[in-house]
Amino acid sequence: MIYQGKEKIWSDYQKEIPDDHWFYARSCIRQNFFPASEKYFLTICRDLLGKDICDNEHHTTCGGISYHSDTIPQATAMAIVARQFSLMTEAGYKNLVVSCITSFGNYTEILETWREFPEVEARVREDLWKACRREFEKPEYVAHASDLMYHFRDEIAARAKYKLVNRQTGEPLKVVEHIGCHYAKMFPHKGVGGAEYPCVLSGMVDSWGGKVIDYPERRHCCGFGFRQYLVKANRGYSIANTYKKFESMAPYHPDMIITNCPGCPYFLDRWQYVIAEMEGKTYGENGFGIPALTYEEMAGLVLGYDPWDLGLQLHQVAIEPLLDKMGVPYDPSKKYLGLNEKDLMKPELPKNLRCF
Amino acid sequence: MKENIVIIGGGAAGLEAAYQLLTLGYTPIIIEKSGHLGGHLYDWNRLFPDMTPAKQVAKAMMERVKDANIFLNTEIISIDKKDDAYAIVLNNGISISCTAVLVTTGFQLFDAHKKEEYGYGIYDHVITNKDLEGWFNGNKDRRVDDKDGLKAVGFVHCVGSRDIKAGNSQCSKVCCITAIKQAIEMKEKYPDAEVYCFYMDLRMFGKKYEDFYINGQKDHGIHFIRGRVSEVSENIDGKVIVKAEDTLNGKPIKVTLDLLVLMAGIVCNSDTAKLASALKLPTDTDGFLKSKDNVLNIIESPKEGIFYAGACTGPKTVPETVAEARAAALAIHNHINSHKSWTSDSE
Amino acid sequence: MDFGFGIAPSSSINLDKVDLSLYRKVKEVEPDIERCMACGSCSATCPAAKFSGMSVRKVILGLQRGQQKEVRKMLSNCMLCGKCNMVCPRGINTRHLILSVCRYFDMKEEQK
Amino acid sequence: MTERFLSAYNNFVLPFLFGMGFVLIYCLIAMIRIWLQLSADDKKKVLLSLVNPKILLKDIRDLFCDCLFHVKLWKRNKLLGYMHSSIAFGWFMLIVVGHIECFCYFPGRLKTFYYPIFFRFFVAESQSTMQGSFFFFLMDFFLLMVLSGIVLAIIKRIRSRLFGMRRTTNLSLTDLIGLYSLWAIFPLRLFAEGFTADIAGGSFLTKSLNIVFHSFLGNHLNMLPTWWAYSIALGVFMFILPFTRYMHIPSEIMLIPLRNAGIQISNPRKGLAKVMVYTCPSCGVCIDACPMGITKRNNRDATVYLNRQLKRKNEGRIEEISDKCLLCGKCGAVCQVQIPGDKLRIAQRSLRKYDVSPDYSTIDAASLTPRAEGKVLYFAGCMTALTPAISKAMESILRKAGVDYEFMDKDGGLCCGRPLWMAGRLEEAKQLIAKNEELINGSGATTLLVSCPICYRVFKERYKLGDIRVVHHTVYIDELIAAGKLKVESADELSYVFHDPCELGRGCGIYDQPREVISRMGKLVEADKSHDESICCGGSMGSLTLGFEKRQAMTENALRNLTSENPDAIVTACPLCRSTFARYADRPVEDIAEIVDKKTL
Repeated sequence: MIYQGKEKIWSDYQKEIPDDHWFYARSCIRQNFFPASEKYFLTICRDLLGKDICDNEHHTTCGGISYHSDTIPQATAMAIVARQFSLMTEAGYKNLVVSCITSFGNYTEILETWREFPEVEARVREDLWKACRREFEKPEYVAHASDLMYHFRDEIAARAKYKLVNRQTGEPLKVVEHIGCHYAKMFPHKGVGGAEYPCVLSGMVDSWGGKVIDYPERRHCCGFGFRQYLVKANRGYSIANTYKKFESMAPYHPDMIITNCPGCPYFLDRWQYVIAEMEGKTYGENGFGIPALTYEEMAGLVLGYDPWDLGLQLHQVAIEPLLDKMGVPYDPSKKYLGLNEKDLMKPELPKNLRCF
Repeated sequence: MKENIVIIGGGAAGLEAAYQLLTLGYTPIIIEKSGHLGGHLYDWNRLFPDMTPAKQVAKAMMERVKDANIFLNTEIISIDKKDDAYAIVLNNGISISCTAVLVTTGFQLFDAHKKEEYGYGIYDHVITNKDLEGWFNGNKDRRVDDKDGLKAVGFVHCVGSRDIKAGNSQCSKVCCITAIKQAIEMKEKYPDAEVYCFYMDLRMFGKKYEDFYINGQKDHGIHFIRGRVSEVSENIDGKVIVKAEDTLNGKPIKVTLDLLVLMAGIVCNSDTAKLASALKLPTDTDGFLKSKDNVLNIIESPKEGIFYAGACTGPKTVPETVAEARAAALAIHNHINSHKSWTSDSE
Repeated sequence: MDFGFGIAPSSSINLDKVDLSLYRKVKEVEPDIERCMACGSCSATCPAAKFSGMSVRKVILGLQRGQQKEVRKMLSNCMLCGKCNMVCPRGINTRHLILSVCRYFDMKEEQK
Repeated sequence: MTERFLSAYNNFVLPFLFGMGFVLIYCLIAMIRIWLQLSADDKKKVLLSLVNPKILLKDIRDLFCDCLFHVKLWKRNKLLGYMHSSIAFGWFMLIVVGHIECFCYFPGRLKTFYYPIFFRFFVAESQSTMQGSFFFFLMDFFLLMVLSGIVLAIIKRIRSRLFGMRRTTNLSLTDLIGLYSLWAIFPLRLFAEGFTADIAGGSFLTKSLNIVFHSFLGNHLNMLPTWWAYSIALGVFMFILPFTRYMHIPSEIMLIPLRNAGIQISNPRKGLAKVMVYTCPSCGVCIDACPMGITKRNNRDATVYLNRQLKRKNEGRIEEISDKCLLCGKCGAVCQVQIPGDKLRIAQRSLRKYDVSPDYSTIDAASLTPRAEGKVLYFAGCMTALTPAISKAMESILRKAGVDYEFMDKDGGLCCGRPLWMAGRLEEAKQLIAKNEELINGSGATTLLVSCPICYRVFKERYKLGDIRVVHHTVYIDELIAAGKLKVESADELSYVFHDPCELGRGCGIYDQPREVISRMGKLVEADKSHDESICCGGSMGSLTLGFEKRQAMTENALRNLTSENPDAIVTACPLCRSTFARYADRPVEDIAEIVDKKTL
């Protein structure tokens, strides 16, 4: 691998990311899968870096998940998106930061469609007005939340308490970065680093002391694939994709996986359990799995937040070996204690995949 | 004869035209931006279909134009039409007034970096057709790791050709036969290697090309896979993994290679574009210079006194280029003669 | 645990691992197999095509890709009539090719 | 006549007796083994044939004509015919007359085996009689006959071209020993009888020689050694005979009744095939006849070499020779002992084991069955689909003649099974034949008209089609013209040569009807070699291994043969020959149907 070659491509795919004043569009499924991630995005940006991020309780799903699951047409998704924009306009923001990759793809796709076909945009404006008497301005900048995190990576690095380094050996941790498909595959110029060699996550990893590994199936989908998972008859294809990725990354012995998509960390995490059950195979050291984290969780660990506050106990794959490597202190007894020490109850342990 | 004829570009077309003009009694001026004559022949190793050494061809062509005025490392600063002549200013301070200009600016290879998915410049063992010719010529290349011999080599046809998204819808014509030639050469060097050609169509249009193809199949056992490579990645040993669809089989296919060669296509020389805008020469829909007529008069520009030869009007083989250069020399000769009779008539 | 689904097998062909033993054996006795340019004349003229999907082109490709099972199915209705032999522009002795495949085909290997 | 020795014995007879005993026992065992290898059906057939006077008569006639007179060879080459029959018949007569002589004088000595052979040694001429001189003359006459044959044989060995043979076989070491011992027998007999002619009597040959000997050899001391030499030569020849090509002499005697009984080859190594292989005299006539021989590297692939390799059990070569052959059948047509090289090879091919065997049982016959109640059913065959000019012409002819017909495989049908049969996949061929029988028998047709000789042959030989008449289009067209249903417009000035397709001519014996038809269309000329010696076009499906390029020389050679009289067009009656010739011919190549269609109203 010739690093300079990648740098050259990255220089061709830089995107302008304003420093401040963002309207935050949350993800519908992330709030359920990894609720602390969005919370800590706001915590880091607002409390730590002092940025102005507007979190509006009136916004809804962007419609992307239904659109990609073939349950609503694009016109419906456009009307939903137009309403989100009107909320942003009403709140007085021009920059949109999106938590979900599919949302980011959805917003981008719709904006590009409107650019190409202004009559579609006019129609959507008319529909929105008829439906709820709302008007909107299109956002000036659309960024994915990971773009923003990438943008602030050096500021975070400056405040880091822990590095992505193995405390025992002093070696950088080997990190697999997985980019959500809808991030840049549709519009390479909308992603940091383009579609083939995106650097949005690898930039963070580099900056925080880790080492990105580039394995053959890096570009491959995590396996969620919407209908591939949602329709049970197709589920075998969903897990086959994930399996293929793990087989491909296994020789590199990665310490962790980071992702910037709602579905990816979920499937890269949970399918490890299913693969272990079906094939008896585990990919981490000593029978553990490979922890699959969101970039916010990784940033939170680097910044020294408590792993249980970051919601890492919600992962199927045990996080403890990673914490040990990084030297992050944790109290095992508090793993399954929620807010106000409420007992979340310890789950049943799987047969093949080693967990705590 | 005093008429000045300027030939822009000292490649195969320029050299052949200059030689023909010399035999017709003119002393043409060759302007070459690089430090040597011969153009792409200079970088190539052997030429299909007879495996003629490119150096030998270039040398023979250069020998014959010793009496021409040759400016190496020279670029045109400005070119203007003044009455019936063209005034050309060069970066070495020389100004020339000439009756005819022959554009032989040729082509450049498609920048393989632009096909990001193939990882040229990123993966350790991905090279282009030109790099391979250089290696055949004895240039050191770290990417060709033949310490233990090569076990598997792949050739990707149509890199940057027939690719609207890469900005080139045209076929580069010579890559198919070049790929087979290079595949055979690799197989000759490494008889035990598996050699794969990933093609969309095999366009074996020229003399003995089909024989080359059959030889490649039968005598060398080269595997031809109909399908365009979709993505390239690298495995932990630094080997290249290629994915394509085997379209004749309707199934995805994957193979690990020691070396991947990208057959970078032919695109119009970027300097030609500059020249075209200075002279207000139109470009054709394929991005190459537009001739007066694509059937009957490929060697004349729509502007009087400006002639074309070779790949500046589209991808061409060496023999095609040479033939055009000869035709262009004759057309210039006729142009000057008619010009003379016209001026003497008016006097 | 039964999840009600399993890991779907890959449809992709990995040329690094493909079993070419049959192809190599056939190539030894009928080297012209390499000359196929997949024009499909043989398939178009084949009277067995409508019964078993027979196509010499696909048989050759199948051998090159290690798809023994598919090859066997196609051959099951070949009548050895020799039309493919007559139409092949590359002069491949298709009948000998077919007979050689039938001869060297290893049933035991396929059942594995 | 009186006996010279009371014991009627001398040690010199031992070599002869050993040789004779060995060869008789060997042949007896071989015969028993062959008999055991025959199937029960075949055994029955053979036994029945031996009591059938018609077949028995044929057996006897064949034995004389083939084994002794070499009638076939006479027809082909007089010199060779004389050479072979003089030795065979002369020797046979020497033995017969010798025994008669012995029987006349000393009938009691017949049982000693050697007595009639060495008669002249054991007896003395007591008085000159008419009867005696008659025998003396006959014996000398036949000895001279044999000797003349031997002289020719020696010349042939040195200069085979004088006998019109381009190529002949190379002899093995045992063959050479056999050959030289055979050559030696008769001169030695002449010498031996020459020495005893003054005692035992003799005629023009022996008596004269005796006089010559006496002019410089005064006593009888030389007598015994020459008789020893004669006996040794006989002994050596007979002892080595089973291991040489001369095994063909006893084998042919066995082959003739087996063949006349009508049994077929089933296994290339057993029974009938084995007798055939040993009947091959390695004469090499098939080498020149083989169409593959035009390419030097195929010289050693003629049937004589197949037989030799079968004897030697050289599996690699057996397989190579069997698979390469075009199965044109010409070697069988020219063979002096009528060994069907093609059938031997098909039998050899049928031994091969295949892991994949086709299965046609899933083919739905009902949907393919044509409706042709009371009509003529036209079957064009697979190959004709690639030469549509033939089927179009055939349809046009049928319409003109007002024939009510149905085109069975207009949209493609099943293969006839002959290609599978030729490839030795007999079981599969039978399956396909059964499928086709189902279709044809279910159609209700009265006649099955076939324009492809490959199909025609298998329809004729292997199909059970009840009352449905199977007819080749050459015959059918001839009948239509003869019946006046087809009117010939006008014969033209053009000359045509007819190429006899292997499967039609040698395969089915149809030679005259196509010529009859063509001669009504224009001028018929004959090729250099025609009828049963016609040369295969080179396109035959019989060969399994010959590739496209390797056949070109054969096709060109066949074309040279056809164009010896410079005809304006080449006419054939096989789609495969037509397209093969058309590839390299310098003049039009047409099927007989096309010519007829053009020239009739």
